[in-house]
Amino acid sequence: MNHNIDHTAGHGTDMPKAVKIKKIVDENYNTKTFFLDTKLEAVPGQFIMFWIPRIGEKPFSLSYIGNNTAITVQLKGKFTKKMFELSVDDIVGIRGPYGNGFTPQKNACVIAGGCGVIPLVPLVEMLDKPVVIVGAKTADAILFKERLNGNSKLYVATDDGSLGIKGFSTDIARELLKRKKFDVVYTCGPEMMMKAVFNLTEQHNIALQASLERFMKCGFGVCGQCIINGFRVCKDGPVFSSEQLRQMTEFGKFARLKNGKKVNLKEYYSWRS
Amino acid sequence: MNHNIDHTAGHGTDMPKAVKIKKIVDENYNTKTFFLDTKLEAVPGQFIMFWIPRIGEKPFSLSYIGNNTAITVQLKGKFTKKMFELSVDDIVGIRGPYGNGFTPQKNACVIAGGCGVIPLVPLVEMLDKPVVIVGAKTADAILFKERLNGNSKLYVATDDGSLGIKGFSTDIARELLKRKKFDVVYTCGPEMMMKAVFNLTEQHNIALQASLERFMKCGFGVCGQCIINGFRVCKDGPVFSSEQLRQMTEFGKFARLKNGKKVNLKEYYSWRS
Amino acid sequence: MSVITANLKTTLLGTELRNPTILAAGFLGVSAESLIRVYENGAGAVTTKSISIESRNGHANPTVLSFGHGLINAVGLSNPGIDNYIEEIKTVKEKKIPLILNTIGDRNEDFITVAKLGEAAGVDIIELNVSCPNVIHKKPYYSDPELLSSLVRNVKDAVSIPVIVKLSPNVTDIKEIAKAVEDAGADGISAINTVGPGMIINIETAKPVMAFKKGGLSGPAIKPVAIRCVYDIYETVDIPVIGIGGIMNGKATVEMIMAGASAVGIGSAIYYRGLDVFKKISEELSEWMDNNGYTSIKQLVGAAHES
Amino acid sequence: MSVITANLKTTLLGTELRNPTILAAGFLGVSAESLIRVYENGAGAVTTKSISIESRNGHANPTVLSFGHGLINAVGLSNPGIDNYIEEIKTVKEKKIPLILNTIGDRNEDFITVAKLGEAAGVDIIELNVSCPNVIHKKPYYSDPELLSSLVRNVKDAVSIPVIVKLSPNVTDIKEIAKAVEDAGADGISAINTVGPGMIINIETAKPVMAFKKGGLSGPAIKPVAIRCVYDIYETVDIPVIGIGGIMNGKATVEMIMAGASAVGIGSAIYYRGLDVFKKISEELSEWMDNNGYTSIKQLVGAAHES
Ligand SMILES: Cc1cc2nc3c(=O)[nH]c(=O)nc-3n(C[C@H](O)[C@H](O)[C@H](O)COP(=O)(O)OP(=O)(O)OC[C@H]3O[C@@H](n4cnc5c(N)ncnc54)[C@H](O)[C@@H]3O)c2cc1C
Ligand SMILES: Cc1cc2nc3c(=O)[nH]c(=O)nc-3n(C[C@H](O)[C@H](O)[C@H](O)COP(=O)(O)OP(=O)(O)OC[C@H]3O[C@@H](n4cnc5c(N)ncnc54)[C@H](O)[C@@H]3O)c2cc1C
Ligand SMILES: Cc1cc2nc3c(=O)[nH]c(=O)nc-3n(C[C@H](O)[C@H](O)[C@H](O)COP(=O)(O)O)c2cc1C
Ligand SMILES: Cc1cc2nc3c(=O)[nH]c(=O)nc-3n(C[C@H](O)[C@H](O)[C@H](O)COP(=O)(O)O)c2cc1C
Ligand code: FES
Ligand code: FES
Repeated sequence: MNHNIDHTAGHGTDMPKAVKIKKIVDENYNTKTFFLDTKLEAVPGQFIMFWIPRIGEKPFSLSYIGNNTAITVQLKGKFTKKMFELSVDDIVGIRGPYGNGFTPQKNACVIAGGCGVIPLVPLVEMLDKPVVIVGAKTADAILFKERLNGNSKLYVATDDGSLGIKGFSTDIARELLKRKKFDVVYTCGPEMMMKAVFNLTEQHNIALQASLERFMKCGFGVCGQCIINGFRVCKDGPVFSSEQLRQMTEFGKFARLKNGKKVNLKEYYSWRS
Repeated sequence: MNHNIDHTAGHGTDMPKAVKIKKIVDENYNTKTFFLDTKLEAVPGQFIMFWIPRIGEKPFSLSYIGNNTAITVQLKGKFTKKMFELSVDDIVGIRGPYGNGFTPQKNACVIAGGCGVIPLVPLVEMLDKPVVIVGAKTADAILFKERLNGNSKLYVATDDGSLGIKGFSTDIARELLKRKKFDVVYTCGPEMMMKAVFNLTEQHNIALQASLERFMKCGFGVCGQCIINGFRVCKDGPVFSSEQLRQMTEFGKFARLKNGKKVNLKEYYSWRS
Repeated sequence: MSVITANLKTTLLGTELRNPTILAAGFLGVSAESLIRVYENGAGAVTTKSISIESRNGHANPTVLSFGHGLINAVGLSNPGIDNYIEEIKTVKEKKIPLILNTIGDRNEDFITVAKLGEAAGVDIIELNVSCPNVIHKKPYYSDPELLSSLVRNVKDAVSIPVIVKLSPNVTDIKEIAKAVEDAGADGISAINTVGPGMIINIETAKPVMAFKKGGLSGPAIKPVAIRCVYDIYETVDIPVIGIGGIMNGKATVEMIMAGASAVGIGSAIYYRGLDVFKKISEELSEWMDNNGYTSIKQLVGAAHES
Repeated sequence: MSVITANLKTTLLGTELRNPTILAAGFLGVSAESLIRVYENGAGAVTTKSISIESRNGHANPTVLSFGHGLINAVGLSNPGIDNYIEEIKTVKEKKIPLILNTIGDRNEDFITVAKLGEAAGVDIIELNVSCPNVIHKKPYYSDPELLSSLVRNVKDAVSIPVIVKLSPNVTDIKEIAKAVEDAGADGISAINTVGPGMIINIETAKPVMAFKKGGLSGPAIKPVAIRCVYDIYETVDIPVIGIGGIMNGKATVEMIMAGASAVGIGSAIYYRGLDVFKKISEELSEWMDNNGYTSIKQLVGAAHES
């Protein structure tokens, strides 16, 4: 028996760890960032499971990594509503970080849609002068403009033209990829948008890293809830390569409800509301 | 989760580990040494629990440590009889090493009685020119004469005078301690002999390290079976200091049967026969 | 080492398995492709999640956590219902993968319906998961030998493929249950389902962590209980046993088979050692058998029992 | 940190404890001096080994092993019999150490005799260990509420010191048992005894390792089961509960008390953290309470239950 280690703790403890909410920042009308009183070793694209006692637990990407640990949350439904009722000093539980995260590479283009920008900001900050394309409904809805502007060339698209071009981020990407050769594209956003980005990168023969989303339970690859074709989003992803995406007949088409039933994305998104 | 360690093994596994008997040496008419196909990190005076499947499990001191791992066993009763029926290549189970062992010091006198020599030989080999006194019934019964002779000055006492002086090892010790100042005395043997040695070292104000014996169950300090006064022979011992021995009103007087009943040493020794 | 390479092939109730490792129910059993991936990673057979007639949403999150010595789960038997699952079964069977359909229900008829549809879709074996507490009678199936016997008899009458019953360790006398199950005509037994249940309380918030508060324990912590149950069952019945619970490596597999299992179910090990744990365990098993002079699984089955 | 230092004092059935850690039965309980040493190492109270009328030798070795996630034991309730143990009790009580006498028997009368002699010798509390399987009726006490009720009533009639019952987790419904015990007049409940039993097979020799083949599990592996049992019992009865099972540190102590325990039993932690684990746990408990704004044990008891 080695007396230097804690023999009683066991291994691989994936249990919500209590953390205090240190600071809450309103990013816009429906988005808040929760800074947590903890330090996690993580890479951009990884996520944590965020637990509110007796309420529930859901996955959220890390929006700040390093000296700060934070998640940024868009108000969508039941659980995020409860999150928005949380105050500084409240105690919640987190476990993780989980998933693989993005692999930073040179000469990159980052394409974000809506709250898909969240896992991408820490990546952008880490990349060497990437080109960043952000799309959102309105100028207000664009998250982390300053952080994105820092070391990258930033293109913006809004549905209403209130900032940047009027249109989708994919409209900008389509033009840009014609003119400029990138070694890698990173994307996160609505799945239909990512599907469009995938079609573009396939056409231009560029490596893609896309961060997918599915309803999760365990978060560590055993329950099978988050499956997309044979891949576990929580463990094999959430970031997938072009090669993996090619094998995913369900990508952009189907997802599974909490009971495991395979439905089209529209039904999947409406189920929880 | 750290993927470099075995997350499934758990900690502090004290379970008989299968080992092959590599060699069996007849030391004398009623004593055999069992060399085991394993390497243990151990110090002289530590013991292992030796398991024969479906037969039982008992503690035995290591008689060889380092490149060889061996125990040396005197035929006494039911369990040692079964041990004597074992052959080379048989598989048995061992766990340990357990207990504290001796602390080697300079200018030492080692006093052994009968099979008490067993845990003391590896110690003698480690000490710097110790004086060794061995007592046994007959010349035949003296174990490990060569190993003891190696780097030490050896005195022998036999009950019948067939080797060395006729008398007890304590007779030699009594004379020697008068003439020569030692910094430490090590002893193992029949408890009455050790009690006599303790009286001598107390009289001469010399630090004693005595290896005691009690019936054991767990071997790692939880069950309380091997208790002598407040001390656990398996965990706090088997080697005890003069200071500890002074607190032991039961030393040389009482021991506990398997059911925990405190009896005098005579009844204790006759219980198992 | 030795030049012989042990043969891991084994036959379970007429189904040939390339090795004795079986994916346990509730792990990655949501989709056909996920079951196929497990098979590609070395499993000898795979088990579906527990399937009922109607779809079930299961419990709220957290549903699956790990506590350092195993997993704790209260997934709540979420499943899409047999009608939505038929396609998954067919897709798995197109690949000729040995498949066990794990079934749940509130009444005998529920199990029968699911089992019949499963049989028609091509599954090899029906597993009755009777550890589900919501049943018509007050007493749950798993601890009531009579209730259980009637269930087994009814399902056996309804299908012609083998039927096995998955037992809970959380009973006073598992031998009594095993005997009842055999007498009622079951073709095999799988054991064990999760232990406890257990509970974890987060002390900073003074709240149970699982949404359902309690959850069953699996993984390394429960292996000794699983070994004992399988040992007891093997002493009591003659039908084959699938040994499940805390199997993490080749040696644990040997231990379980020596206790009396004809094949082993593996679940939580995926958490500790990855999806390819089936391949790893098969290799470890084969290596151990080579080094210890065993050439077939049969030689190991029940070897720890006094002859 | 905070300047307040939490008060660990607590009262258990009229006995004042300096802290809520109690040595669990079967650990180091062979001799008075060994119990005294445990007390000197920080325990709030100590429990004897299980004592019967006649002496018992218990099972052959191996009797106590560790399997990596806890201990497994089949000591077999070895003890010198109450007559030989009276001296030990008196020696402990001379030091005014809070002492629980754990009793076993085959019939109600056995428990009564031991309890009365213990009371006369000065013990503070009688604990009935009913997990012992050898009893007059076919069904053991621990799983039969009626048998258990009669035992509790009989012992309560015979002694005037508090009587608590130690429950086994290996039953289908521990709430039912707890209720029966309370209704019969027990003053408290301790839970849990060991889980399983379990079995370990040495695969190289194909033999169960324990001489008794099976053994009960304790230590970290069983904590979630213990927490759940205490939580369930607390929901069911109003008498105080001693929470036992897998308590390794201050945080686990908090968890157990929040589940509903008024004090905690500690055994296997001695293996993992040494004899002074009682001191260590008390310090950790006190520090945690300070940091989290609790000033007394009472505030923690049952805190995890919905109000
Ligand atoms: C790996 C991963 C990382 C994630 N990171 C973040 C993050 O950084 N920030 C964040 O806000 N959320 C993130 N999510 C999504 C998050 O976990 C929740 O699913 C989401 O917040 C909705 O929760 P809810 O309970 O409030 O809404 P629900 O009550 O579940 O749903 C309400 C409405 O929102 C819509 N909706 C729900 N989830 C999604 C979705 N994922 N995409 C599109 N529409 C949806 C539904 O159509 C529904 O109408 C992530 C998910 C995954 C799997
Ligand atoms: C820490 C420790 C180290 C030990 N090291 C060794 C060792 O290196 N070699 C070795 O041979 N034994 C050693 N022993 C003793 C050993 O564990 C057994 O107790 C002993 O071998 C007798 O076992 P048995 O079952 O054959 O005899 P039993 O059936 O138990 O007894 C048979 C007869 O032997 C006598 N007897 C039994 N044990 C002892 C004893 N310890 N001292 C004196 N008489 C006794 C009894 O009086 C009885 O008449 C050690 C014990 C301890 C606690
Ligand atoms: C997350 C999870 C889900 C489970 N779901 C089911 C299930 O649906 N049906 C079932 O019979 N057993 C289920 N079980 C029990 C397992 O099949 C298995 O009996 C148990 O986990 C012990 O094996 P293990 O230690 O290898 O995990 C589940 C276990 C876990 C951990
Ligand atoms: C070696 C050993 C001996 C035990 N002996 C007894 C006993 O005699 N009577 C009893 O009621 N419980 C006995 N138990 C059970 C413990 O008192 C306790 O309930 C169990 O070990 C769980 O607590 P832990 O995890 O802190 O060890 C024993 C446990 C062990 C490991
Ligand atoms: S959430 Fe369980 S496998 Fe991904
Ligand atoms: S043998 Fe168990 S305490 Fe020493």
